[in-house]
Amino acid sequence: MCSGRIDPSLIMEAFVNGADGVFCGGCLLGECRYISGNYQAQGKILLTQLALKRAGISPERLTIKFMSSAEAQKFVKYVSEFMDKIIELGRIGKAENLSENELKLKLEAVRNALEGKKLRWVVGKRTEFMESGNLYNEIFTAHEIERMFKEVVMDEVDLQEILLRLKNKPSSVKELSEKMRLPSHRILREIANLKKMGLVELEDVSGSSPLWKTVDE
Amino acid sequence: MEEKLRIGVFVCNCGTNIGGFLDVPEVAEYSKTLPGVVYVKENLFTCSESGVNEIKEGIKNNNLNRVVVAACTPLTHEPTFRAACEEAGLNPYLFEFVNIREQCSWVHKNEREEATQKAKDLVRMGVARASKLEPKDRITAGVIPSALVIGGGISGLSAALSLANRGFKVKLIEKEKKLGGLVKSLYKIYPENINAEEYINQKINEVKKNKNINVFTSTEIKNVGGYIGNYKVKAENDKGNELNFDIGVIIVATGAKTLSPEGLFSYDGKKVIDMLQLEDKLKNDGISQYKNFVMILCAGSRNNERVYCSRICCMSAIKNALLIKEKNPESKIFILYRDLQAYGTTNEETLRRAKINGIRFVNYSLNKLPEVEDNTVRVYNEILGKELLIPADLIILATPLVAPEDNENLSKKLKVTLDENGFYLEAHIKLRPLDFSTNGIYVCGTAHWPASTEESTTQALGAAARSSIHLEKKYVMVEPIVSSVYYEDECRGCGLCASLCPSNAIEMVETPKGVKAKVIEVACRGCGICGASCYRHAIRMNHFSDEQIKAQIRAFLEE
Amino acid sequence: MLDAGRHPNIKIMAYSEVEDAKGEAGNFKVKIRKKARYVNENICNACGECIEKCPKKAPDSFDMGLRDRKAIYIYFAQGIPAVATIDKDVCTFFLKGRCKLCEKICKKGAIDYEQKDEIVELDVGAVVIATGLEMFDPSHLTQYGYKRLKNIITGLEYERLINATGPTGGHLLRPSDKKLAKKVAYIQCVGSRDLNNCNYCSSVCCMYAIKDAMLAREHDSESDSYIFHTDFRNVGKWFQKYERRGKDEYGINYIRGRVAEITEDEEQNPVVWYEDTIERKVKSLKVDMVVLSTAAKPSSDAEKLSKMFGYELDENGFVRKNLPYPSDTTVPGIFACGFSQGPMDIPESVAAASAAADRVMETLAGLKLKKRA
Amino acid sequence: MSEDVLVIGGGIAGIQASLDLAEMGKKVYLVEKKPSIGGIMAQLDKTFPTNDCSI
Repeated sequence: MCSGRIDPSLIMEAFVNGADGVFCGGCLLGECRYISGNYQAQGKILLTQLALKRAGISPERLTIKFMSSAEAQKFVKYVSEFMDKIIELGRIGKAENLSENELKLKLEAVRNALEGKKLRWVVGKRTEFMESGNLYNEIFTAHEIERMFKEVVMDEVDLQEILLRLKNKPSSVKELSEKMRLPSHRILREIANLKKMGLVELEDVSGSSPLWKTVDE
Repeated sequence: MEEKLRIGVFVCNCGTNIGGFLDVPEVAEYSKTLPGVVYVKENLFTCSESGVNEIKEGIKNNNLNRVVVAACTPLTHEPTFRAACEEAGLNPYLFEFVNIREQCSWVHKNEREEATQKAKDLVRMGVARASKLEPKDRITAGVIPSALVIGGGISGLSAALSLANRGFKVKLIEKEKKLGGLVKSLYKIYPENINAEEYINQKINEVKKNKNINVFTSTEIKNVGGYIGNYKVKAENDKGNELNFDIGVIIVATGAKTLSPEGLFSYDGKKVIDMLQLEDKLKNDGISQYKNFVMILCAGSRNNERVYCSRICCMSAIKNALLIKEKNPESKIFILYRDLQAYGTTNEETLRRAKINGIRFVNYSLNKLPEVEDNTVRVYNEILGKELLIPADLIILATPLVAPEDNENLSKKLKVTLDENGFYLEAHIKLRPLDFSTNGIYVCGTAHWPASTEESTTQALGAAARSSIHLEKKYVMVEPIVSSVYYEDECRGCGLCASLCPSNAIEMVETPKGVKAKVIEVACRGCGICGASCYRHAIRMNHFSDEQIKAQIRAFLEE
Repeated sequence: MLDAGRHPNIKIMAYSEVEDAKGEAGNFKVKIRKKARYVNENICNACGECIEKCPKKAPDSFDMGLRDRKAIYIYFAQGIPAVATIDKDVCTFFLKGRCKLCEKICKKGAIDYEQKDEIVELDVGAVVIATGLEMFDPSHLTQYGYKRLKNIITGLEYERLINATGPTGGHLLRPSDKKLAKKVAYIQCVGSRDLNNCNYCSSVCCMYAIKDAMLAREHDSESDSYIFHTDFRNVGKWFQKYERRGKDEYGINYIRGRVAEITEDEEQNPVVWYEDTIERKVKSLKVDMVVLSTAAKPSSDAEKLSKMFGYELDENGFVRKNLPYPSDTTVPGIFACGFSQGPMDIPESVAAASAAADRVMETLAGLKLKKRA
Repeated sequence: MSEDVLVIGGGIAGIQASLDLAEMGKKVYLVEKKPSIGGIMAQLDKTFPTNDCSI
């Protein structure tokens, strides 16, 4: 088993079950027995960090460090530093100013996003892209590709959070915008997407704002 | 129908290695409270014959259907305990190993209470994973009785000959026009001072005459497909012809080259030359016009850029110094060294002979490198504590052996790993020096690390033995710790898994339901990259499935 | 080790010695003396109860005599086979004809005082010599004070001290007062590269001294180590990196220079007198303990075996390695590997062992072909 | 003629030679003078250059 085995859903299993931090270790970059497994791991950690950050959870709660089996002292140093960081951050949720329910919802949203087909596909393609070089160099710069990648992650996390919230309680764009501290045009865009996918529908119009709810299975 | 869990936990004291630093009885007592655990036993050494017997008896007497051993690292004793389970009639993959030594008692020697708590956590996690384990069968496949040897230097020639003499077919591939490798450019081979050219030519002739060996020179490997026992190798020669081989095992004997001396110690190829040029001069009687020789050892090695010691340069310098003295007793030879690596018996003897023969040794340090000036070398002698000016007609730089750039390319085709210096990385630096972690591929000679002719030969014969185990057995057996396209209906045949697989173990096949991924189980090394990357979760990792790992994670976070 | 114990094709004959040999490649007749353990190997399950009760003690050779074992003992806990052995030269019953306590205690009835040495005759086609090494005894090198001064030990003794299953439970307690040795000096080339003793480089001592010093630091973060060396010979894969780590991460002091003498102060602290080659001055260093990196020699059986089988040894008593087949001895059908061929480290020994196995296979295959022809 | 092999010495070299030969199908007698196999390596705490204790 290689660090390339680390599936974001395993990381989220830990956070959802109450972990305050997750430390991943891998072999030195370039010295992987499976050639690129640790690069894959790095990509997946980055993805997970982006998603956590989008959900308002400190991405510093997750880290990946690389060392060889002969570098015990490096390992100790990395783990100690990470422990210090987590202690400094405090318990998950508290430091992020999230109530227990809000934290649970956010983590669920991140987990759903990361387990979903879209992000898994994107992260797989991203590594392929990074490994085989920039095939699209003439159209996109590497920087632009990274930015698109980030955008997709952010969108997906928002989308999953909206879905979870609407499942709990039909809400208006305004309500969602306040709860999620996001501009209403972004929410509106995601709702439109969700509607296209047939995942949400209009429940009612209260006053001037329409209320949205999830489509029952 | 789910069978009721009957888990047995064995906690090892490892003498005092574990028991001395944490409370083993308490861990054992705690294990009894864990879900599914019906039997707990504490051992002095679980790995001892008596400890192993206790596992077997525990399984039989208590109808255990899972076994957890909390002891040391799986690297040392997992096979032992699995075998114990098997001998007692329990599928060996229903065994779970918990490391409470390397990862607990040894690293928390001054924290007895915390270490005990951690051991309990680890056991709880192990038990949780054990609950989810499934019985598995080992995977077997046939082996094509032929070997591919890559590289036609002394290592490749020796390995090929040995295998061929035992009746196995060998394909020997050399990218240069001629066989012989580095030895061909030498004058004499130490310590016996064998004529290098005669020696290597004799080997080459033996190889050419051997009916079991096919030699392909000016040929390069283009692609390596397949897996242990059944490799499909494509090669191409300089005429552009494509060659295809079906191969059972592969030996990598691609050798090394010497570091180019360009830019070191005023190298000019005339007055300042490298060791290979000296070998050439010795071969062609080209040293009689010189009187004052200075050899500079560690030229370009054991510095910050190239930390390693190339092992053979000291001895080849001393050997050549003695040969110069033999040809020209009037010559004056200075060897500037940092540490003289005359390890072992004959090397030390040769060094002594060199000193008796008047060869002078001057110790210098990395901080004060010798300086080459017109007809002299300026060096600070560390032992005398003063600077010396040594007259020099010919200055010889002993540059290290370095890995050829080609390694990068070939290693990717073979799906094996290089170390930080570009040499091939073996499976275990002490116990498996000739194996790769990929089963079926072996390494020998200077492809692995600088080595003398004799050392390379030993390694080559060793690699021949290691590889021929599969050829003799005619089949391979691998651990069922592999991936499987478990939810085949989910697979859309996108091919992402196949492109990410470092072992070439996934092929895309046409099925009635469309293109699907298929795992070649004997080739899979169980890294898990495919499973973690499949966007439709179609792939499941046998023996370290999501369910198993998640159970462990949840058990850890239980309060 | 356990793999060998479990392999269906390997028969382990421990506590046994080769008594006589004749024949030629393909057809050697070898007599093996299986020494009496006075314990039935097939019954004993190494429970250790007899050992606990045995009243007689003797120095434990596995632990380099640093502690005592009993007259009935298990050589080392993970050993194969895992059975007890009675040391006849110490056992009260064998010396005085009474005691038999172990027999009374053993519930399995494994004790057998009547057991005799057994001669087993083997027909084999090839022989592999892997007799390994023995450590050089530095007692007669009086300048180092071994045995004369208390806190001077050898490298192999150190291994047992730092080992968690060893006599001190892995604590580096010096012999004189069982106090933790914090400042330790390692002296290289003791007996090696020495015309009057081992006239060669033992090849593994530089690296094991670094390792020893690293372990000391891992056990005790305040430990201080000094390695006195001449040529620092670390030529294997990753060895230079290891040497650098020793210095940079573990703070080991590498000092170039031969040690002239070791004396002792009134608290039995060894004082190392050496020439500092940088300052070219004779200096002294007071330490808590000294570890002598002693030479490794061929096994004491090497000569006996070579005479029995008729192959030649080199002037140092090793089986000489020669091209084109470094594993071959001067007698066809007899091969050698490991330290019996001269100093080598673990990976070299493993590679040499595989090479010897290869030569056995090639030779037997050749003989079979010839026979068929 | 016999195809069995006698290995004299049960240290790391003897063990490795025995294992390779046994895996290649030969019957091996591994003779060791001490009460159990393991040799010097069994006496070592850890071994360079990776400081593990792998016997």
